[in-house]
Amino acid sequence: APSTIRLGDVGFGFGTPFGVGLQAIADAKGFIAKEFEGTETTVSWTYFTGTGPAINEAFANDQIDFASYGAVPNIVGAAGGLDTVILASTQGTNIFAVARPDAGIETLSDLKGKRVALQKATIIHWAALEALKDAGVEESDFTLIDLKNADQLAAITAGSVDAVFGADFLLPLEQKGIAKVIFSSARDNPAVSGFGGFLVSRDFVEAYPDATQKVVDGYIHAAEWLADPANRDEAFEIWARAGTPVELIARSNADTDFAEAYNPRLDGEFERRYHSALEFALEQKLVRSTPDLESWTDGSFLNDTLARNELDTVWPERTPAVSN
Amino acid sequence: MVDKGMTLLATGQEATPRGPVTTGRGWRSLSPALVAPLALLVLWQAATATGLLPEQILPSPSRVVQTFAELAASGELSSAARISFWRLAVGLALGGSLGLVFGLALGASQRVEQWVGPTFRAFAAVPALGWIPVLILLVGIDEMLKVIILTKACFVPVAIASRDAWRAVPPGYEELGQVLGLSPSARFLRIRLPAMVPLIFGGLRLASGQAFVSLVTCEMLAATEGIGYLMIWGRTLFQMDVVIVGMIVVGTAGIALDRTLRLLEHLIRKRMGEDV
Amino acid sequence: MSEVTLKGLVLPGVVVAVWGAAAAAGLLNGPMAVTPAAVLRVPFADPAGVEIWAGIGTSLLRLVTGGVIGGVLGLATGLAFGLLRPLRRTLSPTVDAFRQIALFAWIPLLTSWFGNGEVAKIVFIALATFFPLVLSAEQGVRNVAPALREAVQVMGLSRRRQVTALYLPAALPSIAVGVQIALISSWIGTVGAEYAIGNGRGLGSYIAAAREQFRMDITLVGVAALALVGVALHAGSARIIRHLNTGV
Amino acid sequence: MFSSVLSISDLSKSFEVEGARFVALASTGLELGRNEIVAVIGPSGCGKSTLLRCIAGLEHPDTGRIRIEGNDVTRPGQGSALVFQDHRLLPWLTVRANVELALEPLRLSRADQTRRAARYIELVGLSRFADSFPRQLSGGMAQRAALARALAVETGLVLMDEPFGALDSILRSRMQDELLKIWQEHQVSILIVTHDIEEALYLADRVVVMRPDPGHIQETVEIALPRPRQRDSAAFGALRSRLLAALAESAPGRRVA
Amino acid sequence: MFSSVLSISDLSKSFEVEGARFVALASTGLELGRNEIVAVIGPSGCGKSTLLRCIAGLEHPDTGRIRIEGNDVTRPGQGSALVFQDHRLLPWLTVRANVELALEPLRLSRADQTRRAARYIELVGLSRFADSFPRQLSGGMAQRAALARALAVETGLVLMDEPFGALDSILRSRMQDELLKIWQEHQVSILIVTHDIEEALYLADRVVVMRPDPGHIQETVEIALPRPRQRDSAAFGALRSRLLAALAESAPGRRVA
Ligand SMILES: Nc1ncnc2c1ncn2[C@@H]1O[C@H](COP(=O)(O)OP(=O)(O)OP(=O)(O)O)[C@@H](O)[C@H]1O
Ligand SMILES: Nc1ncnc2c1ncn2[C@@H]1O[C@H](COP(=O)(O)OP(=O)(O)OP(=O)(O)O)[C@@H](O)[C@H]1O
Ligand SMILES: [Mg+2]
Ligand SMILES: [Mg+2]
Ligand SMILES: O=S(=O)([O-])[O-]
Repeated sequence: APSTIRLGDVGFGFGTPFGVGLQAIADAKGFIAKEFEGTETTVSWTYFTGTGPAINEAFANDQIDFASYGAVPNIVGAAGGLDTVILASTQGTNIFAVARPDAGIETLSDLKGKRVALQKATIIHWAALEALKDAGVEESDFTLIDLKNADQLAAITAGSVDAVFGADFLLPLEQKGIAKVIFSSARDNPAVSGFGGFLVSRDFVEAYPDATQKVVDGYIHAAEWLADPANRDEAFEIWARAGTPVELIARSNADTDFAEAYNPRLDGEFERRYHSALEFALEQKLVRSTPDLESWTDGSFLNDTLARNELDTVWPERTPAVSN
Repeated sequence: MVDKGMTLLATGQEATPRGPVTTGRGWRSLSPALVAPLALLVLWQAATATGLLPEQILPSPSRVVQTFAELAASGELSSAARISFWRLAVGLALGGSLGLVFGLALGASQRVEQWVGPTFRAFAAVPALGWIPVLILLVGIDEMLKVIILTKACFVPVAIASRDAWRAVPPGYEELGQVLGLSPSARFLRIRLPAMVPLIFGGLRLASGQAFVSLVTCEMLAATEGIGYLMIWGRTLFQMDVVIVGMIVVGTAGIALDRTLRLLEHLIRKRMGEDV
Repeated sequence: MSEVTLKGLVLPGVVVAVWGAAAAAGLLNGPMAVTPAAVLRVPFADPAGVEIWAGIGTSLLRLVTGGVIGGVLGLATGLAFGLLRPLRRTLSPTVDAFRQIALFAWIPLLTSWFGNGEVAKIVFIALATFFPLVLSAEQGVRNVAPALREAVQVMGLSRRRQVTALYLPAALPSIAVGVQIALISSWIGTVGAEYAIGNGRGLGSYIAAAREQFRMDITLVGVAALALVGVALHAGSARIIRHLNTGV
Repeated sequence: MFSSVLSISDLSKSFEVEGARFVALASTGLELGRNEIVAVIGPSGCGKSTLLRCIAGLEHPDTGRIRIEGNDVTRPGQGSALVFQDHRLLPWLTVRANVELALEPLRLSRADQTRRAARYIELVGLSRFADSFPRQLSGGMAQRAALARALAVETGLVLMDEPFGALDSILRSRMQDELLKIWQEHQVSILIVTHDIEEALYLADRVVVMRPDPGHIQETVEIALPRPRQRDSAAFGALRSRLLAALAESAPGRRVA
Repeated sequence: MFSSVLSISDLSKSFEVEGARFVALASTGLELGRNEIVAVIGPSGCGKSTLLRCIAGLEHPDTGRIRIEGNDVTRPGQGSALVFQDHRLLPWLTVRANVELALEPLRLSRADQTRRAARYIELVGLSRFADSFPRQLSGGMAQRAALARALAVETGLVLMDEPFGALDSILRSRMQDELLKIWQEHQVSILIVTHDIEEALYLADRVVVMRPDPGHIQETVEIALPRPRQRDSAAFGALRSRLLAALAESAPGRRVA
């Protein structure tokens, strides 16, 4: 078995960054560490700011073994030659759109002819285009401006853009009266919530199948814990360590059912979404070719965990929607 | 720079042994300089061809060439370069002229130096990296942001060089102008300004170097177009070939601008009759 | 020249006063509506703001590590270029071409090669230090007055003694100026690396996080710290240079 | 009216050196007649250059009065031309342009200016080098160009501060002859500072010997030798010894260097 | 055995100037006897410095042979010491350290080295300034320190290229006397380049007159005057005229400057 298992996730915050997803729960509650109790193996976490590209680079440099991140960046990584395996589905990123209060924007369809900022090549990019398409706004109807999170805040404050698509980091804008929320995926269109995968490097999974199984076990236990509504407040406390106030986190997740949102299954719904993202990546010229989803995914570890722990009922298998 | 000039003068007495002439020797003086780049290229090709380094870490030279051609053909490269160079030109023109005027004022007037000097030095001490977070809130992410950042980047070295240039004009020249009974404007235009040319060009060249650093910094950190953005986009898409194309463009442009300024200085000084 | 008299403090004082008055009068809104007093409190009272001390400490530590690595390599390379003509003729143009690549343009390549951890940052800082020192050391040696070269030649000094008695001391002022430039360059490199690469502590990460969390007050404190440390490094090195030059 | 071109009375000048006042020149008086050559000699630091700079208007005297052709000197560029020890030609201008620059304040017509410059350049024998830049000239040629520049403004009073100090002995004596030739052909008065006794003897109608601490005029020696003067004549030798003695007297104790 | 310290035969040296070869020195021969002082004079550019630099090993001659004490000179630092016109002391070393640096190749014991340096520093009258840095010295003192540095290696042959050219006349004659004193007290042969005829006459046993285009030796004049020499003696004056004539003859046509 390896001496350390290195996990990576997206992070925020002053000093040492901290995560805001399922891994933060697994980390804080020790779900994965528990699996390796009594062995020589230790577990370590790195929370990357800079998100997708940073995690791809960490995989490329063999600095992490496991990571969960958005589908778009992990497709970009796989297309770029990273040899990874998807072990479980991750979701839960609530996507928001905010607009300047004085811009006369009430709904997504008002964004026609406007300047809209988001960070390209992320799952938000995918979600925004999907949501807009559903609202009848085509890509050619507005000006898309590629900005990183912090710059989005500044840009809308200074009036350089009219609206921003992003995650819960946008919510303080509403609090400060700089922008108002015009869209929330959890509330308005759950189909376009952010999603991604829990991935492992192929080298690792081939060398240590047992350790991989244990990591998946711990990871699923974390999801199970989070699915229990009684743990919601504690989860918010854990996520608040990244610097966002608890109230904001609560508000951001107000419409989210964690059991549904953190469904780890590699089922039909997973496939539908990934296919959509793969198509998107190709269309947007983010990749030169797309990885084959089937050989990229390995559901055996997850299924084994679910079966052994009789967890099939917590997350029902979702059937694929009609592909469009 | 002044010091160097003085050492040269001081040793001018002796028949100075002339060093090897670096120009005008044709291919013979060039060839050793080509050894290193060629060796690097061979190593690079070998490392990628043998699979020692995977494509996502270091793409092969041929891949880079191909990407270069693709980006050039699609117009992405030229539109990115155009916007970057435009920003650079505006920054150099604005920052350079403001810096010149301000630097001369600093050099000429003790009072300006006392009242404004310390603030100027504090202002100069904050790099582009520090200005971006503050400025972006004030002026947004549009062109204005880049213009201000680049103007500042060029302003500072030119101002410092102009100030030093003013002070470095030999007092003897000023005396000469007085003894000849020249008017103040003639003393400035005919004596001081020409005497300051080398140092001011030194400042301009520093400014162009600074401008490139700031350009890339702000295009990487807060922009949606330009060469710096193209490189960050390459990083995002995990395509190192795009990044390397960007580095090549930035490096080549940097060298080219530096050479152009040198040439310009050379021409001006030659026109003025100096042996350069 | 660099001494600050009372007159020099008037202008910054006026700026702060106007800002404070405007904030107090409610003329500013949005994230800019922070008072000077609030900003002053951040590094001491704000739970996120106090992270700045650890941030500065970490940054300085990185600066030293990367600076020493890049500095030693840069000096050695520059001196070798200055002293050994064949080496200079083969390698110096290439190094010079690499020097022309604007510093931050290295970041994407470095993160891809060395990941997002400490290594990439240290390499970046080392690069920021390396180039100015190569240049100054090479120039310093090459600009040694031919008159003095001849003087030590006619004494029949060994090559080694020529280097230690002539070339090194003669190049010292130029190297000192290079060190000063390198210090500033590596400080910007340090904060820049932290800012762009992100995770981990450091002043750059501190500013980046403050921006992500939309805290203008913390951002301002971070920027001010960035400037102050830069000024302090510059002033400190200028002092050392003055000391060196009066010794000659 | 006594035809005095330059008249100095009770001139003194001090500098502030590290807080203390240093008297460089004390109660100095001097008259220079029309078409006269006066040489000033004296040990280093006795105030020779200071005297010349006061006359040229480059220094403000503490006391005393300096009049050129009866007019008080208050600022530079009034009534005198100055030749510096280093030629101070502007390196980015040709010989011609350097001379023409000096003529600008006279506001001649373009044609007159060109003609005047050409005449003086020819006078010093540099016509062939009129379009050369200073760096293309030898030391002697550059010094002659500087002379042309000073003479061209035709002020009647030319001040020279060790003008040939940087030249080698052969060139130097040639330049001395050329200076005398020009002086004989043109109405011009010359006050020349030198540290070379022979030069003073060869050129001057009078030699002023200065002495330091504080700088003042110790004595004035009439040189009544006919021109051209013979450097190895007995009379020349006698005057040389006399001046050497005066200098040795005025040289400070056993001050090293 | 003929006691010749320096022996030069058929020396020539050319430089490449803008593509063409320029002959700076052609078939030059010279012998320097033990304890002899020979002065070299000649117009600027006649190859005086080139000659000295060849002897010092700083230039490689095209043809000819240079032997010091019978040994061929092939590179710098062999058998001779050179005093330049500018002192060329290393600015970051004290006077003492500068002198000691020159002694290093002799591999003396630490104590001997210190003693030797101190002796020569005293010889030139700089003991009080042994721990001063060059910038703290006047021009004359620095030049004396350079002299001490050259003499301390006790090579027997000292080459001097216009060593007092930068000093003023009073200091200059004082330095000439000191040089003669040291020369009388020590077994040393001196080859001195100067552009000052008086200096050559005052110091040398023989004066070599050089001529340019291409640089070569025109004539050698024995100076059989007893020492100390009187500058205003008739014999001195006659020799001066003789050398002046030789120089005038050797001065190039009407080449300006
Ligand atoms: N601007 C100044 N400030 C202070 N002291 C000065 C200044 N100008 C001259 N002095 C001093 O005044 C004295 C006379 O100087 P001056 O240059 O007139 O001497 P000099 O006779 O021309 O000497 P030299 O032969 O060396 O040129 C010197 O002691 C000099 O140090
Ligand atoms: N390194 C060199 N390259 C080209 N030409 C040279 C070089 N050194 C000397 N010369 C030329 O050789 C000639 C003789 O020079 P040298 O310095 O020996 O003259 P010199 O007699 O010492 O003159 P001066 O009295 O001016 O010092 C000159 O014309 C000079 O220009
Ligand atoms: Mg003087
Ligand atoms: Mg010479
Ligand atoms: O970069 S994402 O993980 O947000 O897609």
